Amino acid sequence: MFTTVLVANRGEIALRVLRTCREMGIRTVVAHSTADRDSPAVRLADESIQIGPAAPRRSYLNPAAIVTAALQAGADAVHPGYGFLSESPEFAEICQAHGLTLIGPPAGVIARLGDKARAREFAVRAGLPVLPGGQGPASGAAEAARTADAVGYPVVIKATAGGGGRAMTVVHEPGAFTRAFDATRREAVALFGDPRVYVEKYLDAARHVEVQILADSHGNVVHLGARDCSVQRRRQKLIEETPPPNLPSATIEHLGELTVRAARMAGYVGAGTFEYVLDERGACHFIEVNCRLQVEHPITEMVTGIDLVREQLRVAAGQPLGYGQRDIVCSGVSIECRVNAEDPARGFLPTPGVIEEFVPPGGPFTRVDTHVAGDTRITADYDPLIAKVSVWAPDRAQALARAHRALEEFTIRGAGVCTDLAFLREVLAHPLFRYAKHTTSLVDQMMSTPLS
Amino acid sequence: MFTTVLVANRGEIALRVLRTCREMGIRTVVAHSTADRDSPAVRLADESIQIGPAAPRRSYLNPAAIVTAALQAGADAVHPGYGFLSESPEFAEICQAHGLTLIGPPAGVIARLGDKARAREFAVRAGLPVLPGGQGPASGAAEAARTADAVGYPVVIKATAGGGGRAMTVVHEPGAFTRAFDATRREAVALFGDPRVYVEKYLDAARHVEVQILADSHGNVVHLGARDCSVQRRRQKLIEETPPPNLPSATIEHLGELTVRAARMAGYVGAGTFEYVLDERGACHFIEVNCRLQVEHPITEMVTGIDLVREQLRVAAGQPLGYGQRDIVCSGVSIECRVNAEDPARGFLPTPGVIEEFVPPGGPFTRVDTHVAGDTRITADYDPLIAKVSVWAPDRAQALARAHRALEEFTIRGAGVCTDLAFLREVLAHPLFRYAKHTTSLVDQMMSTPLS
Amino acid sequence: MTLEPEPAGEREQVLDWVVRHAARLGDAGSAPLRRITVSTATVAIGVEWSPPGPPGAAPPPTPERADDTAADPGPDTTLLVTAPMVGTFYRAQEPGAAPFVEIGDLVEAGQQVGIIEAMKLMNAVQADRRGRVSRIVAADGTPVQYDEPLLALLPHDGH
Amino acid sequence: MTLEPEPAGEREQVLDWVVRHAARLGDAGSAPLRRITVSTATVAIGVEWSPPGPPGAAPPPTPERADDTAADPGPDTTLLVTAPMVGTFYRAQEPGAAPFVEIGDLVEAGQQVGIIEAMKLMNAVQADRRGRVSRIVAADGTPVQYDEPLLALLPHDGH
Repeated sequence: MFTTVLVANRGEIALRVLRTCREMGIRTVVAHSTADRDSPAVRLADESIQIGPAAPRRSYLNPAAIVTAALQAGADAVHPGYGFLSESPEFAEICQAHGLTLIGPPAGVIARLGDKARAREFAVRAGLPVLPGGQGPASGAAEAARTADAVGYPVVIKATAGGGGRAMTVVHEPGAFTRAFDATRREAVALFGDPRVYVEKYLDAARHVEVQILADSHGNVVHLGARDCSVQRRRQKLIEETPPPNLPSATIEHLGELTVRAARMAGYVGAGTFEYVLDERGACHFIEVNCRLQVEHPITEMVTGIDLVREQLRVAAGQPLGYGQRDIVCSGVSIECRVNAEDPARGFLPTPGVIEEFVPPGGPFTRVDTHVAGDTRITADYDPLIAKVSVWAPDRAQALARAHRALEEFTIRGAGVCTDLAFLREVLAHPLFRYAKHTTSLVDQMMSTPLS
Repeated sequence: MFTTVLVANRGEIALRVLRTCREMGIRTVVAHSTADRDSPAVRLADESIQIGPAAPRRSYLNPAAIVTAALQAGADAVHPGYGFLSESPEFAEICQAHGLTLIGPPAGVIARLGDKARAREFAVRAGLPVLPGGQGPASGAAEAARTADAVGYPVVIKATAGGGGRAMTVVHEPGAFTRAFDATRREAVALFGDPRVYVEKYLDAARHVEVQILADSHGNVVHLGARDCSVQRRRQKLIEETPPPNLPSATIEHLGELTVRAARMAGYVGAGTFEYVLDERGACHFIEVNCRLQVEHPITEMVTGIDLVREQLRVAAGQPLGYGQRDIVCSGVSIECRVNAEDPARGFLPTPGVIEEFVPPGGPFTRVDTHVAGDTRITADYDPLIAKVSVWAPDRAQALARAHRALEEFTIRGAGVCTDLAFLREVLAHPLFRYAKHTTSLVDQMMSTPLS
Repeated sequence: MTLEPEPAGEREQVLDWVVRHAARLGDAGSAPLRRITVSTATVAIGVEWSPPGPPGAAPPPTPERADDTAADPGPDTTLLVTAPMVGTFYRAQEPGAAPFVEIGDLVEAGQQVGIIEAMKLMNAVQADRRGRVSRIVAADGTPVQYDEPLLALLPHDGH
Repeated sequence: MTLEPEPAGEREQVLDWVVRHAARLGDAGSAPLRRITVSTATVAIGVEWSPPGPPGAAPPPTPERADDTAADPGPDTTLLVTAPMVGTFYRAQEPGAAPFVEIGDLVEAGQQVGIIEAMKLMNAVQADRRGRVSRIVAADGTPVQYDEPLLALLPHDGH
């Protein structure tokens, strides 16, 4: 096992990784920007190294700074968390070149699966169902438009290097195609330095379902069930749930088996997520792979009892998985709500500021992952995530009631700081959500109906 | 189900009960003293009623005030929590006489099992193993001394109306018996208004193990495994663990079955705990019954997934238990640490004061039950419990590491306030505890060895 | 101010403290002072200001009627008779009977001014000290909590 | 003071602010002021006082040597050259070579005063403005974090 792990992230996920390292007796070094100098992860770490200013480009997205810090601290491994450099094949290669183990899949796997067009080609070979679309990146607007015509509108134009819902444009009719194509290419260059885009059928009313896998370097791959992540705002998840409601367990099991087979074929090692959309008839289509820990991993931990970060560290250290597929029993229902510093009434605009009063919920089957305490500054430099509230219960009705109760007792107060707490409760109470008839369009539907 | 439940308690347990009521859609009224006017339970309740001054005798121990408040608020049930009036058969009768359901066993059952001498007689009839001792209360010092001689020293003299480790005297040799007998009688009169005492064999190096049961009014009784509560200071529990470590699962299962049979024979309804001591050879002896929810119930919830307060409410409302014995699967290991405002270096003397900074631990499989936030006053009027930190893990080693990590990240700061956080970590790290060779004398052993 | 028995000396000290500091405390809040709670022995002091907006059922800082002409010691010294227990407040011995006290009445220390009924037991509420009734705060037959104000008195130490 | 480019006007304003307020801030803490951090754009201001007890490796508020006789603008204006990145600080171009600067040297804005090595890349550290070296804070060959003080300069605006 590793002696020292450098945590190359911030916020709740830095704390999350640090906690498991602590429990495993691994020394932790937290690399942080000037803005996070006084964060709880820095306070709790065995050592901390300031790697740059608040701007991520010069700190959490700066491979040289992170690797230098890791070498300075004598770390033998780096945990990238989620976001930032967690899915950068270049960063994985740099770590390897400097004798550092990056906790995640091998660089080659990230490169292959992180490129959306290549991942789609791989999925076809691996026998995963995909949405109709072009074969690889479009060579030009005309060819892409022909693909769009062939699959039928609406379509989505996506950057092959994209992620996080950015550089993605939905086109509803042929007349708008060329302009959207050019705009997406420009955005792809600006955001990812890579102009390649591809075209795929777009599902208006879809459910977003993902399968969590764990794989070791000895060829063992298991899945830990599926999560429904259909409640999204601006293509970013707000509420996640496992198991996906209203989905036959045979469907989940089948999707799990398909995913395990594909992951094995890809030579996957570590924790990973295969994302799918389900159309109105319940048919699944592969979308992409996330080669890292997900924000929403706690709900999988709650139904399986498995510490995913622990398994990540174990397999990165070359140990075999601690669980075979038969050892993994998913019991009950778990729901995560993302509490963000943002204003739902103003298009979920982030509302940075200082949180003065902060009393998280507690009690039975309620887990809070947060880096916030009283007097914490939420800056505009980073994601506005304040806390993840995850609950577990034997069935969905109790889990919904518990989530509602937990959100209700959460006190967050600070000048200028808005949160989505009230909005999350509205989602939990929404009939479409209650009856599990919701799709990724739920939030838009709610926002287009004025609050009474 | 009930419409409105009055919570006749304070601190973390008031919040605990309120949370489940909320989740079940039951209106909550919190009865509180002037000292608890600004507590979170009062803030979160649908209604609150101030029932008296800080002194428990005139508030939480005042049946008239509580029943009047319940009637004023239109409550149909009263949840007594633990301590205070939770095991008072008189209070149970008063509630019944005023048309209020007391969430707990029937008054007659409390009367029969709450009296220690009568409970011992019952246990003998129910086939539970008991320690050698007198038949019922001692008629006088001479008879009691003969009992002591017969069972062999050391012996313990206990008030039949006793509880919480008070009015209990351990006698190591015959010369000290008469004086101890008289002192215990005086203490029993002073504390419980009842001079009756009885004599029982005392085990110096014993483990304290208890079985959690649930029973409904339809004759169904189940057990939810056992808890080890051997880590005690001044006969009060500090750390609890389930399942009891180093105890064969067949022993636990056998004890569970014996307990279920006895509870059924007693006509038990509700949640209850049968307490046992285990001698060095692993033989079990019945000690007493707690006719209420225990402080340490969260660890049973964590290994079974069952919300004990929910089941309490269901069976009190006349519904059948939601679980049969076969539905109850205990998985993994759970440990609770009681974080108290007290100074271990000064005999665990309570240290009241104002808590200024309070950052509870979070993260995977970590539950915190607390009524404290920043700027909470811990008064000398009540128990010094600040928070219960409960963790779960697949095995004991991981659970210990997790508990240690959670305690380590707990920040509690306030002028004059000491906590037992560091001492709890010392217990977790103690070799006797690590190897599960500890008995109820562990804390004394640790205190008699000066800290290095 | 409750009917909790306290050493007289301590009580006097605390009252003195409240009188001396009330005005200063009043200035500290944006709204008028609503309540000062002082518990002795444990020394818990609570100061509560009125919520902004129209005043509710809270006792006013000044008496509504100025018919107490004899040695009015000023509004700051208004004393409240509070509920010694949770229950139902009655102003009279039985339905239809005359109330124990009315506004303007002079009451002696220890004189009964009302009843709190709790679990069918009628508990006498007594004035803590001599004074003239300046306001009836709790209505007849209403449920009251522990320590809730029932009547306001203006202290009256003359003859 | 970092090498992060900033509009010159804003930087001047901020420096001016720090000079004017440093003394007052120093009085506010029970221990001597240790560090004032000012970030612009987001306007994050951090003020840090020394921990009580013997001073550690923190830069002293006054220069150790008073050999800078020309137009000393006072101790409050000491400027720090800080690490522009995490890495290893070297004072000379190569092992055995003369250091880029020594105490007492006058350096010009933009003049190289050291090297930060990160991942085998040698990055020049330059003085942000003209000044006389009053203290070497970071030792040769030591690992430094981002924004850690390397040298102290006394501003020198004369000829």
